[in-house]
Amino acid sequence: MSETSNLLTPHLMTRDQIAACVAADLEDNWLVNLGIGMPTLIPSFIPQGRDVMFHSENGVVGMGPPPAPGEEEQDLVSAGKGLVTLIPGGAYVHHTDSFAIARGGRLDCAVLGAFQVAGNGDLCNWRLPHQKSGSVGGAMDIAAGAKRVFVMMTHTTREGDAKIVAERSYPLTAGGVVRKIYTDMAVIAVTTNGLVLEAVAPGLTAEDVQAVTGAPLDTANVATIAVAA
Amino acid sequence: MSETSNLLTPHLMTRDQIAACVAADLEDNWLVNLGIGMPTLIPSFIPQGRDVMFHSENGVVGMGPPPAPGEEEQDLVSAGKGLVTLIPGGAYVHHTDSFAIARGGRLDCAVLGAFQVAGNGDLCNWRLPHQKSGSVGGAMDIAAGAKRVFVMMTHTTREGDAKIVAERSYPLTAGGVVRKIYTDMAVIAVTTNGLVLEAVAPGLTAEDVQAVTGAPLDTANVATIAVAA
Amino acid sequence: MKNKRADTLEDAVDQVQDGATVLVAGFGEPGVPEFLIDGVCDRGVRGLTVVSNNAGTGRSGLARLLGEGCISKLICTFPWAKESFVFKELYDAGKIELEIVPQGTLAERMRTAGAGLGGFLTPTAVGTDLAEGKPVHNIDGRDYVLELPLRADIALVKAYKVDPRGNLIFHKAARNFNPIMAMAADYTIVEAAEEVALGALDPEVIVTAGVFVDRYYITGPYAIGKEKQ
Amino acid sequence: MKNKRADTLEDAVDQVQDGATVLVAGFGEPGVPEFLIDGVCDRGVRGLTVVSNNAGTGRSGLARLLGEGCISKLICTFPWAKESFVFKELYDAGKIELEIVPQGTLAERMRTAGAGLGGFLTPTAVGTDLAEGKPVHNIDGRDYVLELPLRADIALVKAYKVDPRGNLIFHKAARNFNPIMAMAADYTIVEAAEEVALGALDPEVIVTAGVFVDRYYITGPYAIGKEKQ
Repeated sequence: MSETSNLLTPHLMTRDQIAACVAADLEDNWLVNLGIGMPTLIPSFIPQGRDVMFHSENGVVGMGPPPAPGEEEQDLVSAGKGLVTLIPGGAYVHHTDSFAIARGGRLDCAVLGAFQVAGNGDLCNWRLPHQKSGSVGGAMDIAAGAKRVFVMMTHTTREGDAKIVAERSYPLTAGGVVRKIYTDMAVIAVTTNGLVLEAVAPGLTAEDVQAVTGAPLDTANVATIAVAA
Repeated sequence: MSETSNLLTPHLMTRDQIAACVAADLEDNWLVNLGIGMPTLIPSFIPQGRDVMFHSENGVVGMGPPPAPGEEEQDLVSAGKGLVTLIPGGAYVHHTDSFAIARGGRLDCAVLGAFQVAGNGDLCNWRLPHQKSGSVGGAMDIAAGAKRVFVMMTHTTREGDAKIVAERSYPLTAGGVVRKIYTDMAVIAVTTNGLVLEAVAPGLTAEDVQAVTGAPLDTANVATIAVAA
Repeated sequence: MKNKRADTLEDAVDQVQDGATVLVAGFGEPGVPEFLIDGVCDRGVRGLTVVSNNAGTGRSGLARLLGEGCISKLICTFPWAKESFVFKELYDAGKIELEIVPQGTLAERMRTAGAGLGGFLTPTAVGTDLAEGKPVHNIDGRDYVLELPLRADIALVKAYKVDPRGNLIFHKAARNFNPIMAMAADYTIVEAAEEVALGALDPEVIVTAGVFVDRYYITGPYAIGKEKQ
Repeated sequence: MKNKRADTLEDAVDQVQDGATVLVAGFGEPGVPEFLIDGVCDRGVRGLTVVSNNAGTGRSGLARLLGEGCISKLICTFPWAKESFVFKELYDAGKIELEIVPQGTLAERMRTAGAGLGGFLTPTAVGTDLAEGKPVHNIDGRDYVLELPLRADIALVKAYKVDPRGNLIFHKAARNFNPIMAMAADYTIVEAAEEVALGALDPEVIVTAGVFVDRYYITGPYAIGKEKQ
């Protein structure tokens, strides 16, 4: 998918481009959990030769890409219920062992979607305020347990409202856990001194990003994201 | 071993005879944990055709008898560290799963040794009062978790003091758990109405047993134990 | 040896009574005991509390049990999925009670019950709606929510192979909640694709020891979803 | 892929520092990582807190580590056995601190650490000396002791086979504490009899997933006790 496919909003990155940004930051030898939705695009963008292992909370340690045609295995699914494979050296575990991995500090990183992220790293991704109920799945356990949480999401809601805010107004998933935010406009680090705008999408300025962000951004040192042609 | 081998105390049952008494009370389809020492004699006395399965807390579910010569397996030991075997349909589990079985109500019975048993079923078997420390092993977990605890022991200390007492004076292992006591003199049930003398060894009277017991015994209905010739 | 095999589906589920708490394993489609669910459905029981990660798919399996009005309360992590439309209809009509539990907490609450423990402290859900009213303990500077055991009357489990003692192995990611739910119920019923002879399962690879299994039913060749057979 | 294999014993244990808390697996002789213990001994470290079910046998292994004065505190379930005479000498001379923990509680405290939990409630040891000073909670009419996680710097583990990702299988009752201790340490070191190729271990039968293993050392043909090789 190329950038130009996004005709109406030419300066926003595609989902694949965001996934490539996240993938570039996943380090060699990390064990990573990917939330359902956008984060599932990440594995195809892991640089060649880098060993990133994926954990799926339904008991798959070493989740591989979707199966080749004819090799589908109905009992081997991801947390998002899509068919996947197991890498050589992967293992199956039951649900409590899987969450022992998640809560026990063995996940070097979790990449999750979000409805809202606050300046202090509060993550809100399980229920919208107007909903009576939500689908929590493993989000609260994984967010509380991973060594670092990355968020991957669109920068604003469809209505153009800021999803990155000074203080959360949505129901909490886990407090103060988000380390980095990857959106279609920018890469933002969550630090003890507040949000730091690290990079913007090509064609955007720091001011463009600040304008649709509900919390002050430190813009002292902003790079431009290098996207694939 | 016959009764007459016990020349000095002719009316006391041998360890094998006590083991046979306990074995007779272990029911078909029970899962049973045996404490170290005397209770390990029990398996040879399980009546033919009765399916009693043994659990050893070091992760053996379905412990079988000691191996035949030449078939010893150094990695297959009982809780008492003696070489054992695994029955067909047995399984190995790790220590937390093994204690999940023990505490989780899956043990129909545990047969343990004791220093002292009180009239309310208090079990004392891990430390003598004059000792600074003791070896608890799995005794507290098993005693607290088994559906019923049987005690197998000599009726008195070597000095002739009562081991069955009105109130315990020894350090507690688990409170109110003992259901039945098998000694070289008698079989005693622990009930909500106190201790009931169910049976005495051949040649002994209820009075003989009461005389060396530190708690009142209900002697309304006492049988004589049938021992093997 | 106790005969745990049920020759008909009707016999397999004959212990499921009105008002029972029933654990239903599976995550997505893998590992869902679809035959047993149909058996429960056919019994026409009412007022069940069902514990399941998902809220049913399409109109078969758990969705059928929901649709036929057998369930009065669902304990679940991820109820709001497109394919769970039967549940949504019941919920919107006020015909079913819903309790949302984080996935790792749900698994751990069942393990806690199975392991004979009284509760556990988890960092999951601290400060969120899902921890409301639950005691919080600070241990070494971190807050934890006290969660209580979730014990059930019945567990419905899907396995790959079973032996006459009820020892189980599973298939890939269909393992998920199955071994945990098998531990957590007073009465565990298994559907397995294949029965193997006693001793045919390597004791090193058994995932669920037969001591946790009360009854099993053989479904024939393994498949995901009954319609695929 | 990260190289977890240490070619020398010296390399295998090079992360063990003075004052570390070290988990030493095994129950009796099966499953004791004798090579690694010797490696730690040879490093000449001091002031270790060691967690082990037993207190050493004869003069080799853990007994050697004790005898050479490397250990300042032992956390243990069964210290008083005839074969643990080295420990007894140190204890009687006031040269070592001892903490007695019930066996199921010891295993569960380590699992709790490994699973990222903050504590658990157990019926074990209620009302006994070993629960002194610990909070008691009444849940549904039964008393439970609150026990805290036991996390360590290092775990020394003995496995049967290992693959390059560190996936482990064990051998019969030598499994015991090994999988639990592997979860509970910041740095887990394994001695295994045999290294197999990536993918050679069936993912269904792996007991400890490689994500818990940091380093392994191959000892050659499996044996109990080094002297037997």
